[in-house]
Amino acid sequence: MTGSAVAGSPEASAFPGERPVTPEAVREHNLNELEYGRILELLGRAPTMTELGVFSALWSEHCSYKHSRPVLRTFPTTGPQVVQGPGENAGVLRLPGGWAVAFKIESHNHPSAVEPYQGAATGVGGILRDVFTMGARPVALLNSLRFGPLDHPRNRYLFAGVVRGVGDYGNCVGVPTLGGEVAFAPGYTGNPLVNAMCVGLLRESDLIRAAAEGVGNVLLAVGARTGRDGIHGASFASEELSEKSEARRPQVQVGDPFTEKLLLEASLELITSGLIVAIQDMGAAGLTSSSAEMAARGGVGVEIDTGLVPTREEGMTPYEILLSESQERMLVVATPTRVAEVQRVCEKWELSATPIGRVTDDGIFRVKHHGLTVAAIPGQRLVDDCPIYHPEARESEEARSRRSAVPPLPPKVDLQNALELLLDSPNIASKRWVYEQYDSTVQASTVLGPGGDAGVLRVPGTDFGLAVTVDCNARLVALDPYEGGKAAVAEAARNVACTGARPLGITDCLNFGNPEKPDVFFQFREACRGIAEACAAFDTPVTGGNVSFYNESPTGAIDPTPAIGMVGLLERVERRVPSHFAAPGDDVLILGTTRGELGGSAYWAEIRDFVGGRVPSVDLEAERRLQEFLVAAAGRGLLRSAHDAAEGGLLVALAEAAIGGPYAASGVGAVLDLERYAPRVALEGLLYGEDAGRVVLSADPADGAALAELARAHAVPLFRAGRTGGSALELRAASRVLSWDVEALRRPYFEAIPRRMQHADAERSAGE
Amino acid sequence: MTYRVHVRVMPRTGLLDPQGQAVEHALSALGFAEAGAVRIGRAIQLDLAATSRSDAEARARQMCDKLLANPVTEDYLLEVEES
Amino acid sequence: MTYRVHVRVMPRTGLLDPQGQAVEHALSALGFAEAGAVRIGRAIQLDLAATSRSDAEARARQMCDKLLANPVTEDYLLEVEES
Amino acid sequence: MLNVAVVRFPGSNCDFDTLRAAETVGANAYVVWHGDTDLRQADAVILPGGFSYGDYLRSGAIARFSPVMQAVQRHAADGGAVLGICNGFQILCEAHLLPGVLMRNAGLHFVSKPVDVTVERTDTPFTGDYAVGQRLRLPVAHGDGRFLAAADTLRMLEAEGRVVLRYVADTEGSPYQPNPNGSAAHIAGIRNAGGNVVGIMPHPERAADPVLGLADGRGFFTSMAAGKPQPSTAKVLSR
Ligand SMILES: Nc1ncnc2c1ncn2[C@@H]1O[C@H](COP(=O)(O)OP(=O)(O)O)[C@@H](O)[C@H]1O
Ligand SMILES: [Mg+2]
Repeated sequence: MTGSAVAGSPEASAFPGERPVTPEAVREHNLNELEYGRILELLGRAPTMTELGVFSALWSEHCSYKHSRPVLRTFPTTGPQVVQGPGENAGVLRLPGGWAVAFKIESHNHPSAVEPYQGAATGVGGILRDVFTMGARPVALLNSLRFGPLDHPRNRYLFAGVVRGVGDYGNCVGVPTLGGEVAFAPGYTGNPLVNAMCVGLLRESDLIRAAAEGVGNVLLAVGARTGRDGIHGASFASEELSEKSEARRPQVQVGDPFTEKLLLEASLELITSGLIVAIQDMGAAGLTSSSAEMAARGGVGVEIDTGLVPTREEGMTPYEILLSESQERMLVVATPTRVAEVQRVCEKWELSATPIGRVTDDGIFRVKHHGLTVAAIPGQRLVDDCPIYHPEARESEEARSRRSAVPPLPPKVDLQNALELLLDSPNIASKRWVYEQYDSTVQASTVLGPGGDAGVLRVPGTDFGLAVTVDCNARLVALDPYEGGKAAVAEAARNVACTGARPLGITDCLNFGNPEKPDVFFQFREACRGIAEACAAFDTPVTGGNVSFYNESPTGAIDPTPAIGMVGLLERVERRVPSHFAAPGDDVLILGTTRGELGGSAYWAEIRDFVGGRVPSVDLEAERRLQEFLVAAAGRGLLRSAHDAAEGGLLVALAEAAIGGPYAASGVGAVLDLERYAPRVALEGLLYGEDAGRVVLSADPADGAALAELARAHAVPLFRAGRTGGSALELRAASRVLSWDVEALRRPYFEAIPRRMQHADAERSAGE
Repeated sequence: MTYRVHVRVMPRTGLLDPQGQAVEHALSALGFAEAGAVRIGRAIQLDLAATSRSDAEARARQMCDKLLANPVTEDYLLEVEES
Repeated sequence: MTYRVHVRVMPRTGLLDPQGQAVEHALSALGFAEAGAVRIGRAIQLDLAATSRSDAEARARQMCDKLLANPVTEDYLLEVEES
Repeated sequence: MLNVAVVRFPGSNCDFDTLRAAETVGANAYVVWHGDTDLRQADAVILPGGFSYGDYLRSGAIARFSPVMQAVQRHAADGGAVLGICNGFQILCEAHLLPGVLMRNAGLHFVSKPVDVTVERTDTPFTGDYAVGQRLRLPVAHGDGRFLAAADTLRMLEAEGRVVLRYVADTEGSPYQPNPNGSAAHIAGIRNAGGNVVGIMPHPERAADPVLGLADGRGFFTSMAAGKPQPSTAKVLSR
């Protein structure tokens, strides 16, 4: 336990007109008895209302990680490629030639449940700021989304609003969205997930950390004015959604991407010109967390006069100013001699930069309002001394029994017709309806846009590029959190490697229910164990991330959804490998081992109405060899296409490769013979099983020998299944011939989501 | 009877209105410095068959509550005229 | 004196208004089949310092002509009230 | 060397891309700030894509009043080459350098995808390196791209041959539809009467490098650099 040092803190006064601090007020601030006791001990007196607000924000789950920190410590976070691990606004990995990549993912689930458009938009705004405050120029956005099923109008409304919000914000700022994922399952009805990821590029020498330093240095508020919006956002993010959340509605934050773009340019100019000491986004818990955290990192105190903060409305109290979550604001630290220059740069970008405080030597987080001290808290303890909890973890009986269950019902349709039904399910169907609303080509560096396994962008002026993806199959995590956690990392790494890129590191967004429930905490702990093991095996350290607990609604907890955002390095970007068959006459090859495992599969879910069974186990060593093979084969230019088998299994992967990219004039068929492939596996499992570690390749037949040799060297099973060509996907297996007209597959695949979303924008209330 | 309904849907006071802000700046740059407090919302106009003006208004109100205005971020104002 | 100006900027009649159409469709799906001829435009509200109501109106009209409405596709309607 | 001024408005976000594309054809490309009034001997001016002033009110409506636009007006009046790409096209319409308006997409959503267009005029400073009827694949990314003008204006544009780019008509029954926004007569780009001012919705600067998979847009920049076929009223670009 920290903080046994001298208790006690300088005096602070109540702000005139402020409520007294009563037990009820303490409860309303989501602070329990233990926590309030800690506050009394740490201050040596009762807190003022302003101070209570400050503690409530910083000791919320969102800021303090009080239920997750011990588990997060088990993640591997180091490696020669790591420039900046967890703890800063974003993680940073080293690239060739003095370049580095900063990236981070962040959730905005609860705001999006209340107001999908603004919730999603401000989520994108926040993650952009996290990246450009590191000195990195944002070059890619991704998003990971979950909603309840689309047959429910409210879910359609949320989905439509979120996608529009994500798009409008990123499009306006001018950062391409290169990928993401969307899935639909009943558990997300009432509690959608909106996770936004941003990737930025910087010169390693320009990296700036958010640590306030230098006693006497000046704190400046840069950007938008402070309004009453979002007050209590951080603690809002840390409670279950309920009727009561409705009452919090007026606190919705409104995004202004135009100001964000100006802030981005101004911030990068301030950083690269060396004018400032530190910079941080006023994100969750606004001015409070940004200033307290910057001070704690720098081992100094700060003094702020809230009376100097430019506000949007008259008469805002220090409490409101400290906790406001108005968007598009930055806190900047500069030496006194540079303040005027900082202001000049901001003015050029039509932004105001207002001195609001200074760095002090007494370690106190002090807030004044026109001279009256309204808060004075030992700064380090404010940030560090929130109690840490070790909740009980116990898997529920129900979860265990689901794993050993088998489908009670026969298939709805036969093996032949199941494919079309799967391609028509929104979870598998093309997400073109989504990513067409996102500008994916601005910045003129998009080498592979959305629609394939991972997005690829070039780094201008160099030979290399980056592959980016975000993945999680929550059904697997729900059934087996440990294997599901491993699988999420493995899928992300496989997606990156399919483009020819070497996986470098991850950021994670851990979306779970209420951690005080033992079965939820079990899911959390086990999923993290799986993630940690997979990251260690792949040498892809965790560079940061986000924990979002309390994703529950009146209908229960969500499926545990640890979204894994990954970045990979493509040494020669022109060697990038697309996901779809390129031309007729190529060899079709299957990489990996097929056991036909249907536990947790989309086939069982969609065709047999059953979510359960033992999920496929991920062989991390085999996965790693597979990735290395892909990177080597792509580097030698041996691959025409590579696509991993994920949801829907081998057959869906083959169909997707044949269907072609979202704007191909037509697909490319194939004639395949699987008679001698995995002969002991039943046809159902062969076609639709979801064993990990499998990839469908196409290659010039002339490269067949070289590929076979390379596969032997990497000890990766490689099976030559046939040739591309014709207008059908034709498959011989188990003494049967199955055949699908590729055109007939394209239609359900591309139309599934647009058909369901025809009039969704207007459906807000229909389902309420 | 047919009524014409005019609805003004405005961003709720206290919420940021970036659009209004930008237009206010532009107006002042164009020499209209005397304009302030600019807010921008949606104007919706529709025709409505109803038995009476009060009936028309009640229906229009329902439409606003259910669809035309976002109760989380917007307020609305109705006007009904005979047409 | 300060005046409050309300401007309604509407798509010119005859022009396709896909947004209005979408809302009309949604209204009818929600059971408001009696609503028709839905048009959607912009509502702009601003405060204006002026010496008289007619002066305020004249200035507001200039703002509309110059910036607030696009003469190619939009018509506007002004209301001025004392505030 | 050809001087190319790329105008940066607050909220422009294709300025860097446009600059880079112009540089790859050997132009001396530089940024001109929206508040400047000097185009610095520009031979050609490009208004890049983005969201000037957030596209608040109407796309291009506020940017049109930037001080730099007076210089652009003069440059255009003197017959100088002007290209507006996406938001730049919207600004040119709002500034009445080109007729018509760009309205909200008929589908009401922002649309980002590659589209197929045909080149209809090669006698502009930006299309001389293409052939009439040549089919290009270029990315679009816009929410307000539905070109619209009064009926007589549309007739005039057709009669005077001022449509520069047209979306390839929808492929019947295909899930992929080239006209992304429902614009009148599938118009994707037009020019002024003098032929020196061109506005287009697609983004050639995002399709000017083979590594990006699309390189059909490069011709806009090579044409500009070559100063090739000149409309009769335009001044000859210095080389
Ligand atoms: N929310 C989204 N935003 C952007 N692109 C998306 C989104 N959802 C899916 N995509 C894109 O659609 C393609 C298919 O995604 P997904 O179904 O997750 O495939 P996979 O299982 O191969 O990862 C990918 O290229 C992905 O980037
Ligand atoms: Mg994926």
